[in-house]
Amino acid sequence: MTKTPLQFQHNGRDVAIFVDGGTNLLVALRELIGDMTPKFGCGQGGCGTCSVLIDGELHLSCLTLAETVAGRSVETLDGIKDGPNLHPLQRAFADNFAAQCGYCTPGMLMAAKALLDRNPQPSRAEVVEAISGNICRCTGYEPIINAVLAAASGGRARA
Amino acid sequence: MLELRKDLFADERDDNLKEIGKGTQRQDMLGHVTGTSPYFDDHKLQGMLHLKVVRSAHSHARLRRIDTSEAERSQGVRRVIRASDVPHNLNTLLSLINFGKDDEPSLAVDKVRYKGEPIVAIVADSPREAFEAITKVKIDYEPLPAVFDVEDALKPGAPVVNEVYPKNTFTYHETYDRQQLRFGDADRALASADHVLEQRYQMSPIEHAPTETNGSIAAPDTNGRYIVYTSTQALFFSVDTCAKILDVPSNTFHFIGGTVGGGFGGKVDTLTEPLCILGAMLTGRPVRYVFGREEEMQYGPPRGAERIYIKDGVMRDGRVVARKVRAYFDSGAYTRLSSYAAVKCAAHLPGPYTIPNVHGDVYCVFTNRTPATAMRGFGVTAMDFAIECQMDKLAHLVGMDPMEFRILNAYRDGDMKAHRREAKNTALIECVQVAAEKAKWPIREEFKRMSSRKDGGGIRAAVTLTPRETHAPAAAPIQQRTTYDRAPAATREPPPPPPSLPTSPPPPRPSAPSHGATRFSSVFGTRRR
Amino acid sequence: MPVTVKTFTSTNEAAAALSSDRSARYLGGGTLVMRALNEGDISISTVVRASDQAMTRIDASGARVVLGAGVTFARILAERDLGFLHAPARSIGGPAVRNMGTVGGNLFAPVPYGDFTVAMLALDAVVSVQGGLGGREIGIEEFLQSRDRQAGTLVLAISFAKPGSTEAFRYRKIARIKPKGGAVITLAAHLPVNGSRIVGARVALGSMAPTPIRARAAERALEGRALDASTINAAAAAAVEGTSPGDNALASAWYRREIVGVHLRRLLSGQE
Amino acid sequence: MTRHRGRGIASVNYPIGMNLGGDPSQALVHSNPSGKFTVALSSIDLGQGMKSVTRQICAETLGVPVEDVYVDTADSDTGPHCMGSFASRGTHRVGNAVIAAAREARGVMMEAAAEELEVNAADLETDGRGNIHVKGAPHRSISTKDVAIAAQFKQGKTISGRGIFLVPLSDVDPETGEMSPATCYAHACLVAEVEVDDETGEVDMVRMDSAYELGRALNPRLVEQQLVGGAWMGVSHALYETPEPYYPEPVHGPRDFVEYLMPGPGDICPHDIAVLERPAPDGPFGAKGPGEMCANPVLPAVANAIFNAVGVRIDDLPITPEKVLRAIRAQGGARPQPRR
Repeated sequence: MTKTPLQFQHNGRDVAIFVDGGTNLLVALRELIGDMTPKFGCGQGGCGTCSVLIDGELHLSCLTLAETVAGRSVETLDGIKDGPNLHPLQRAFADNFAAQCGYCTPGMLMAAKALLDRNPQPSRAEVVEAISGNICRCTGYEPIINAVLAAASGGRARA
Repeated sequence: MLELRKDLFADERDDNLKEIGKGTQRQDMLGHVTGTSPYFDDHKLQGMLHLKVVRSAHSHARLRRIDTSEAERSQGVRRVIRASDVPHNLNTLLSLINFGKDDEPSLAVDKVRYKGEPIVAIVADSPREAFEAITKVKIDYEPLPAVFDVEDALKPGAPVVNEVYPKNTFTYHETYDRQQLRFGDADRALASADHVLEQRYQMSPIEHAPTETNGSIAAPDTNGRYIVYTSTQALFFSVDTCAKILDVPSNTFHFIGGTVGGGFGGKVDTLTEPLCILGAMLTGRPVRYVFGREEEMQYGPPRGAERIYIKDGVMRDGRVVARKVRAYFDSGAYTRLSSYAAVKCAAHLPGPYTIPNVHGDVYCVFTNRTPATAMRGFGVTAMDFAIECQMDKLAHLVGMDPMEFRILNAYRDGDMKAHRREAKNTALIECVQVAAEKAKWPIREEFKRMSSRKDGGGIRAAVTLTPRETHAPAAAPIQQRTTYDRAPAATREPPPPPPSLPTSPPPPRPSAPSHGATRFSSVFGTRRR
Repeated sequence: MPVTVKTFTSTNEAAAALSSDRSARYLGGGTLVMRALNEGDISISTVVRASDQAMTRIDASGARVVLGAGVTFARILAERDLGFLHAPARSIGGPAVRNMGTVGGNLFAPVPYGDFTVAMLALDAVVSVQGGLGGREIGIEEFLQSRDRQAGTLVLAISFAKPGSTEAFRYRKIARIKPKGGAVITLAAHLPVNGSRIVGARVALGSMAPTPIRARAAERALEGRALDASTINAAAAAAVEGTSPGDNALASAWYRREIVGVHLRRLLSGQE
Repeated sequence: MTRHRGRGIASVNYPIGMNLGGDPSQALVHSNPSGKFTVALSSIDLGQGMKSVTRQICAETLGVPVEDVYVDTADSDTGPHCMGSFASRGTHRVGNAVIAAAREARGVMMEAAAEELEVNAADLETDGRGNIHVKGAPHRSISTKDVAIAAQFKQGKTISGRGIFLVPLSDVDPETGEMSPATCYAHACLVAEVEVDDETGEVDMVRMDSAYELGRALNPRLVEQQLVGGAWMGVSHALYETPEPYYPEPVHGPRDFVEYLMPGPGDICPHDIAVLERPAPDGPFGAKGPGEMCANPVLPAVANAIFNAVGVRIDDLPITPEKVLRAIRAQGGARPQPRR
């Protein structure tokens, strides 16, 4: 089976792998690089659990053909901590009890980060819009919205 | 926003505690926000193979011929698993507590009973190669008439969904086609009630829709054992189910789970583990079997639909004097857990109210749809919907405020419940009072003063005289055997016939179980001697 | 058979590769093709890509707007000159899908997807395609009617005249889930006004037929009239005419027929 | 006027634990040589907080800080049997098993401390901060760490405990249904306010007010998670969800999260909750279990609110816009009921 060489930046580090034709980025990250933070939820683009940032933009890794990220930068939840310190969003999610089963949390955090990176002081409606592609079956969304708003207003100052 | 009403029931509580009652951070929160909580699928194993199943294209059909020869030669295929490869290809989940007969194969034999039923499993090097092989499995179906409505399924001449239960109903106490509840004389009370209201309610099926789909990874471990990473909601339930189906001792397996991406009841059925382990046994390689989202939505078991008829008698002063309920659980093609939920539902009647005459018949019915299973509020959610809509209508009928109507009829400490146990530790009245306060819903002073701890018991503690029913429920015929139907695993004595029944021939005495599954209890539903 | 990925710099080559191979599909944003692959659609064994910059070009400076087929919804939202298209662009997916999904792919998205195309239909867009035999331009209506046969052609761009005023173009997606949900129905109306009268009215509906369609009877009710209450009511009453909605998981055909007029009335009268 | 508001209520109770009992759970608790405790379970955390609540229960029972306890679950080689995480049995059954195991471990710990302090174990108490001291004489104290070291290396004792909790299986009378289904019940009452569009049948949630009686809120933040998320699921069941939109006809089943409807972050409404605590005599510290019953009152409360708003009764779930619209048409228009 022919494999295609692929190089890109994964959380700031250069990585080189060989992928089968048609491999999606989620599989490449999880099975070839070993970054288990993006999760498989549907493979259809409907749940957002596999969300990552590609060149700073929110993308669904399950719908991204792996070889299209050649030479680009891919950021996952594994890369958002500052050394041993939690990202303000991670701390806000914890403080607001914004996770139950935790499975949607990586995708939610990446969607929230994509928002705050561009819009550090979002309104509630903007937060709702930003996480609207991400399904959570446990929390009823309210604590997640509150966590993102808390990170926006106070998290940065505390960080 | 959450407010703790420490002022209520304070005299029953010791609040002098150090850790209990604190809003301590979750032990798993750090793992969740860093994405390091280990779900079953987060285990990367060398040389992992992928398992996919061929699912039935029909809701009900005879399987004339299954040709897997082309699939076996398909690129990347390591193994095609057929029904005959499954050591004990017939099970019912609650056989672990000796409840019900084995009625469901891991892979269909002779017949499929719902659309999407697994028929053949493919183990291949990649998901793509498994998908390709699936299209090469040739199945010759002979479609059969299907039944989808619970009441149609009970009509004479309805297609038999599952030959283990030829009347399309689960068999209770080895005799009855339903679980009964009889408390007082509902018919007599209805005849003398000021108003009678009969209504029909329908609960839809519900998909659990956890963000993590069902799945497992099984791999040969050292010393002849198998390690299994699983999304199960019930670890030993799954261990023992696999031990039974694969006919090996339960300590063959090392199950690891406990961190699950949502369940809500949809991960109790051990859907993937048996075939996944069998794949690992037959190939000697790690095997991963994960549901896709469409599979999860359509062929993962839903909360079953329920149809409920309620007939109530109410007096002008607002007292509900009789409640008669007939409920049908749509179990789909196999029993799974619906049979048990029907008993729980019967126990729940007539809701949290003291009603002196209650009559319940709860049926677990088989239809040609995806087997149903447990879900959050199992056996109760739909009945609560029906009862509480009914309570609203009754309050409207007698011109009472719906809050006051509920307080008036609420059960209190010392009251006799319809399943003939005394009510204790009740708090419905206080919940209604506090909700009214929060919502600024005006209720009269006398209703604000009522209490779950006052005015219960006494005459309300009596078991109302319950007439014997003259008609005897028809005895279930001796179960039919089909070719794949091995001896049932249950070990139970035939129960003595209920006193009001004519003697019917006892069912054949089953043989002892051959598998290593744990027995949690030896007897259910029969009187202990 | 694993999937083969073929990337071309020229659209000609990409189009040739597409038209010569029945198992080839063009990969735009990935929301359709990658999903199909993930779900085990083995009819696709070749994925074709084109890196030609023209595919992602936006020309919105003049009276006629040209959007390369590979333009994403996020880029439309970032374009001030395309303010009239922000509502349809925002109605697609969540932010991640908008960063990936393209206007070209949306032309092929089946019900309950494909909302942006409803807006394109109301704007009387023209679709530029490259087939095995060369390029051509097709009116969007014709394109949609023959969509099933277009799988082997490569869509290059879509173009349309900019509405005269922001008032002239209206769009609304009726979804059960907020802010992101599949369409029960989608409505778009282009109502150019000459003096006080509507000239050249176009009303497009999504989920009212297998592909987006025009509500011609409603258009007739609007044509040549002022947009007053009686005109709006007449258009609303005619909205359902000529439609053939289906049942799906989101709503029944009956429901769609019953509410299409209500929502058209609300859209035209500016009601929530 | 096409939009109408209405309020509806529902009150419910819910049985805690597997119906009829017969569903045991076990726990093992042991200390390492520095006085840190591990709870070994095979119970499952689906997000409901099993690991966290059993950790607090263990810490309270042992009399040590919660940081000194770690819950390890679920490994079939190390965790003892548990029936599983379903039927609102986790807190009640597993919680009681953990109490039993922690009590046994605490007994050994106190004996070991007594030996070190040369007093009677009955005269000792824990301060919850990692120390054991003589009642009334806080200066005569030893840390749990020193106790664990002494027990392990000097006294040869294992500070550990085993626990099981089992509600014996109840019979069911086939004729009357006489049975003991559960040992305790949680309670709730919920008021839902909705807005109904009488031209489209669409229903929007306006707000919810509720009271839940749960025996004991072992961790109010975890309780809040269950009640807020559970009420959301209740709304979802009431208005949106079905994998069989044309039940009993098995057609047009949803295939993805666009076709399977659940309320999004833009569909949620304020929810004001009161928690009442009437301890269950056999609950761990009186606790029952909020996990399942939290959704149940929402469904009928929403249906009843719709009646209050427009005068139609929808007895068939989910209450889709289509069903509301058909019912409004059938009665010749909306008939708002007296405002409550």
